[in-house]
Amino acid sequence: MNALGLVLLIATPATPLVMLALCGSQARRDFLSSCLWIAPLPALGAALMTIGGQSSAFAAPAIGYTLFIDKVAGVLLLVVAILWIGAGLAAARREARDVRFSVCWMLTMAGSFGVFVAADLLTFYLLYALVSIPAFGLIMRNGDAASKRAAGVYMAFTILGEAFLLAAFALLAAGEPNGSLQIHDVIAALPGSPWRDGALALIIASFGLKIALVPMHGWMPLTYTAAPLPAAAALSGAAVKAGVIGLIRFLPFDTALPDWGEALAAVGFISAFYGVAVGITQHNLKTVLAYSSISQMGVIAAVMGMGLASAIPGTALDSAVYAAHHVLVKGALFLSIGVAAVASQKYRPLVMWLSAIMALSLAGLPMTGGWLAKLVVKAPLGDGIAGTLADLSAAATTLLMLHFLMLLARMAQQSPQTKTQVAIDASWLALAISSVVVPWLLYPVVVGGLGEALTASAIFKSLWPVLFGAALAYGLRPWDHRLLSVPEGDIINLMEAAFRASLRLGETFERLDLRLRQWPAATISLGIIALLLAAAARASR
Amino acid sequence: MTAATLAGFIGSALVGLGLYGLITDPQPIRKILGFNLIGSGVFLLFGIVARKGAAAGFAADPVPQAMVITGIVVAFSASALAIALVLRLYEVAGPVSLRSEHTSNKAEK
Amino acid sequence: MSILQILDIGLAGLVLAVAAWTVFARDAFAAVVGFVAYGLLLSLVWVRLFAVDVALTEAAIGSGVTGVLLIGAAGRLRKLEASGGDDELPGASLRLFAAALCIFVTLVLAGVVLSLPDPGPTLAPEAARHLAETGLGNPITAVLLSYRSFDTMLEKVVLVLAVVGVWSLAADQYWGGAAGNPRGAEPDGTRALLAQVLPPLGILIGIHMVWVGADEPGGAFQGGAILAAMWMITMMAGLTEMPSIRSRLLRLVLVAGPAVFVAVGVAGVAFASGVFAYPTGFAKPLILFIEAFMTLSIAVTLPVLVAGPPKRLRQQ
Amino acid sequence: MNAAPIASASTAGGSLLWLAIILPVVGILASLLSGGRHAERIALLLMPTGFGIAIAIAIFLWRSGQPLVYVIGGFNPPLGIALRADGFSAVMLVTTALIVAAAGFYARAIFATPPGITEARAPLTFWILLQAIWASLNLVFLGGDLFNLYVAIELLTFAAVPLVCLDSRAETISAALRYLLFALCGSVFYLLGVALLYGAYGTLDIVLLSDRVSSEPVVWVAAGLMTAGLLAKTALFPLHLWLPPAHANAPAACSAVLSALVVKGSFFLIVRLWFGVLPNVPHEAVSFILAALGSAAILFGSVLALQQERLKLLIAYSTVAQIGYLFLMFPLVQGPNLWVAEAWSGGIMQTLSHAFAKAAMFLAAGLIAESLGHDRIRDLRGIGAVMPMTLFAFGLGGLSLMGLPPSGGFLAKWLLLKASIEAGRPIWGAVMLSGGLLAAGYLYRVLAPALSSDILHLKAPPRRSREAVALALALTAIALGFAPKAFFDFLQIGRVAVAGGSS
Repeated sequence: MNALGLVLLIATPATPLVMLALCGSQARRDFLSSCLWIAPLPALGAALMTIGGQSSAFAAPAIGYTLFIDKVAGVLLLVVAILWIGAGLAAARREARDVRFSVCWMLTMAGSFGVFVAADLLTFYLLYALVSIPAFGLIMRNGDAASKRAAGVYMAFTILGEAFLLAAFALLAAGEPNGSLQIHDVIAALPGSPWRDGALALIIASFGLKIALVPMHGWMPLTYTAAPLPAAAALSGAAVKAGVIGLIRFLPFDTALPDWGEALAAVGFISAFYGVAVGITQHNLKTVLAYSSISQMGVIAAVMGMGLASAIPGTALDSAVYAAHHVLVKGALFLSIGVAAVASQKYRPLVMWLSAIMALSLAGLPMTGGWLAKLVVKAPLGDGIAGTLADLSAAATTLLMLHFLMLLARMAQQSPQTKTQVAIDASWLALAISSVVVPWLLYPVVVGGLGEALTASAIFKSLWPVLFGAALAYGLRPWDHRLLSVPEGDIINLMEAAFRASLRLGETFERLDLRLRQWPAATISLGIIALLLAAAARASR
Repeated sequence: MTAATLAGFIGSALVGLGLYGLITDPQPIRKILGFNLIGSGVFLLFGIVARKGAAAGFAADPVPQAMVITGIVVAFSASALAIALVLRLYEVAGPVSLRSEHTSNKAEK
Repeated sequence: MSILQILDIGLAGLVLAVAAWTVFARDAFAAVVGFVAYGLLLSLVWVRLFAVDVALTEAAIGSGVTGVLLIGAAGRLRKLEASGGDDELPGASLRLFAAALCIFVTLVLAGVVLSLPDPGPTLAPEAARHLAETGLGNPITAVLLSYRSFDTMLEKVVLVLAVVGVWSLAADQYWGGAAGNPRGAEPDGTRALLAQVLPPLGILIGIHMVWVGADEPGGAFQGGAILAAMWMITMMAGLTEMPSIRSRLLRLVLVAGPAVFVAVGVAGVAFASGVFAYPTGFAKPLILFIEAFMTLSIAVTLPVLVAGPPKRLRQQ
Repeated sequence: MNAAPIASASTAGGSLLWLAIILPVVGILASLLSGGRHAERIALLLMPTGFGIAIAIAIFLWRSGQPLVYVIGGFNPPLGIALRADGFSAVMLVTTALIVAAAGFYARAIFATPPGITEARAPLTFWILLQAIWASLNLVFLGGDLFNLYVAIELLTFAAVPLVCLDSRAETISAALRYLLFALCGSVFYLLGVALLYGAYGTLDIVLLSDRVSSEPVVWVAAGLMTAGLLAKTALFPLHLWLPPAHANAPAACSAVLSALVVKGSFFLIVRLWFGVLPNVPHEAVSFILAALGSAAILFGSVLALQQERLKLLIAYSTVAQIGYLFLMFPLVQGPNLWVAEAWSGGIMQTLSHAFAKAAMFLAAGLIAESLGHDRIRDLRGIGAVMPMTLFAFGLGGLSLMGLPPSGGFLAKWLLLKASIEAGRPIWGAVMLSGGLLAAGYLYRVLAPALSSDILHLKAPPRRSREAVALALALTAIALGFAPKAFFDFLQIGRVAVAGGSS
């Protein structure tokens, strides 16, 4: 550890907050918008140092906040920082005029970086709340009824997730015999903890909610559809990874837990296919990408589940690399929607081709970043049923991505011819190119040589799911418009109805309260409580 | 039965009576009476405690007696404030009782 | 069973009967009158408990001044009640339940009280042991003004707060005015005569009570209450009237008791062993000094509380 | 059992204890005597001094690590009265000094004597009674004698009630009357218990009593009566009839003090009773009842807060709910277990953070009501754009209520949650978590529309300094979330080990 590493580590989550504080006064509003893309730079630096072999730790014992960064976090932090820069550039022009938006952006960013470097439970919880809650303001940006609804639903899920997580952390902390709150210690103690199962259930529930595992996925399509594009890019690419790092950090991969692992994998695969199944019925580009995120996050959950089931070494890093690929691609694809809508005739092929590469990269098209990512998770998934399911999910993703590309092409053709917006173009282009390049740069450093993966048979093996998916897409074309029309967020509508029904309980409570607050009732309660307490004191012996 | 035991009974019964009045009487002034009855019952209990503590040539323990004197003055102050509130309430709002909730939850300014 | 015991039981029955009357009487005014009678009977019970100081306090304040306060209020409320109101009793089942609860509470209390040790633990010997230090003869005065003088001082502050609270219920336009009827509003022969004869006597008795309170039953509370009663009588007769609440003198008298108490108490830091301690040998004179001011304050505070918030602007 | 040595002699720094009480008492008397504008000046002058005394007490306590004691008049208990300060009292003293001063500073705009008038009713009453609340709370936190504490809670009631109806509207007078009568019921129950304890043990000194009491009928009945009486004054569900109308209709500065501090006074005494007077009386079942009532309070208060249409009523019902949290510490603070210290710290942290957060929220709500002329929640759309600082203060307070980090409310919840798990009673932890969810619900009802981009016109913009007061209180609630370990050590000073189940 050296001084620079330490400074960068602290600066990673602190820079957005400090910059925000500096912009406190109205006069520096313009500065605030450039902060959107400057603030991620220390995180980028810290990530690069870590990937280069440097790990850092920081502790502020007086207030109990501790940070550390390792390779797993470094990989994710690197791409997340790049995405925040790109999305920040995209947001700086238009969205940042709204101060509330910029403030929420900076807070979400601080949390998004922070969760990767938090070393203890309380720091993690704080930063996790930061990446989750202020995002409300990003979703609300448009201010219409749909975004209000989406923001409300998002908030409900987020707060529920926070409650689950707090309970999980309390169980983790209680299970650590020495009173340490370091994530490292509590997870080491977890397999032997009396509250192991409760803690694992709550961890999976809270982070599963964040990465939108079925059936806790309904908020995601609503949210991404309602948010402005740069916000959707940042949320889908970066903020969601808080859930991924959560699972990576808090699942005890060193101990084989077959039941929990297989359960998680099952939920993961269900999500992977469910996301595609509903996604292909959607006609809004943002919604389609949101369902693709549900599907991709399902695959990551499946990878971690299989790793957990048999304590496969390296699962954490493998999942991180897989997730890292999703960060840039998904972020850039969201921005593609905006770019394609305004791209002039001249640029349209570029937009379409780059988008196609990124989309199929998600499906694991050979020689793309997604292909590398899928190579990495081969180990945890194995060749058994999980491996087959993973291949099938790649095929399904191909199907969904072709659906997306078709919609994108259709939109680009229908959109009126206007001049391109340069800012969007540049940031999008940079992001898109890095989504292609970065995995290739990262792979040799983090994983090692490609060697046998580059043989023809291996490449074909990874190609068939894509071909199969493409064939499927072709086959399904005639039914394109006859598919069921599923409302975005599917089961969220049922949940909302149930929630509204439960609100009626409040009136019952109100009537009861009015009765209890009558004078005779209250004084009688006083007498009864006195006697009850006396009786209880007697009974306590 | 000594006077102290008897006073203990009276005290307990006064608390019960006062409590009943406090619970059921709808008029605020009657509630104040009920409160005073409970209060005097409690003071009587202090009284028998004092009486049982007769020692050192004193017919009763002086400490609880002093407490009762303090308590009587406090109870008087409480009654005075409560009466003033009742009268002011009548002035402002006309006859009211505490039984019905005076302001509904949804009342708006 | 001795005669005394029979009398005791008779007295107990009477007290309870009158107490029940105050709870169950139909008319609020009748209930209040019952309460005054109840207070007087209760002071007899206190005498039987050998607590003469308490009996005097109960008669003077618990029954007397509280009685004037309640009767006055009940009278005014009776005038207003003609306009109606929702004074219905709660339902029969609720009353039955309340009655059962109250009887149960009574039984529990009685059971516990009877189980108290007899002779019980006592601080009487402790109080007696330190009595010489105070130079007083009445241990209750010693408790009130020496051992636990902190309580007594704070209780004086309670009175001050009650005055502030009562005054705060004035209508804004009458702030600075006075409570009660203006002088001479209700000329009344007998009252006026009574008001001329009684006060000199009462003042003497009151002062005497404070003075002997050092050694015998009596003290600032009882004496102050008698002085207060005298003032109230002259006010009712229209001979004197409530001063304006903004009167500097009135306020000075109101706070004099607690202020002197605090001042002497704090002076204990410099001149004695600590706060609220008296210098050796000076305890009695200092206590009498405090009591004098306390009496004055009580004599004014009680009528001010009875009179209620200012209701008119005082003619200058 | 009784680990702490029984201190019955005045300790170093003990003189500060009586000073903390006498100073505001002198202020009350001087204010009444000099009247008019002087009352305000005296109050505002004494507040920094009082804060200094509270801090000094904390410093002495921290240095010695033992409770501070002062024996009044040189008469040792049981005959005399002692004042004692432990860690809990010290933090409450400081909190009280801060919040009272904040409320006073905030109220200067409303309770200034109008020019051209020598004295006005509401200002004089307010400034005197604010000092009275301060004096009586200090006495509550320091009193070492149960009868002395009776006088303290009566003082507190007398100070609090008239503040409710300073504006002389029928509904506030009715609320004040209910409050007074119910509080008087509570005090008389408390006094009844005091009589029984004296009859049984011949002393009312807390430390002496704790040595003498044993688990026997008179103690059960006395404890039941005293606890119930204090619960009535704390407005724990279902004894909350008086709280919503009183707290919601009082002037904002008064509501802040009432909700933040006054209900905590009687809560403090319940803690004193069970952990100071009765540490050797097992009370698992009692704790269970208290925690069950607390849970019901959380559920009821929160759901009713969700139903309210007025902002101040919403906050008042939120107080009903938050009071419930305080009682969840009872089943966890028993026995010689490791988690006891955590639960104790958590309970105190909840008391403190709620005090600051709630005071901030009431002050902010008061500013909103003044600037808009109403406090209907449905008409608050866009308030965030026109009163950002006020809404920020409100939101930060809400953050602490929800138990989100970083805030004192979060730390309190975390400690209590952890203790509930370690104690093998996760049910109380679950209650806390669901309470947090409901709190998020009712705060969302206010914050989401407030943050919308609708255009709202103010009748008059709020004064910056008053907004700053609300914000400062809210920031304090947040800052508590960064409390270092030393702070929790401080809270343990003077805590008595409590008998009870080792399960």
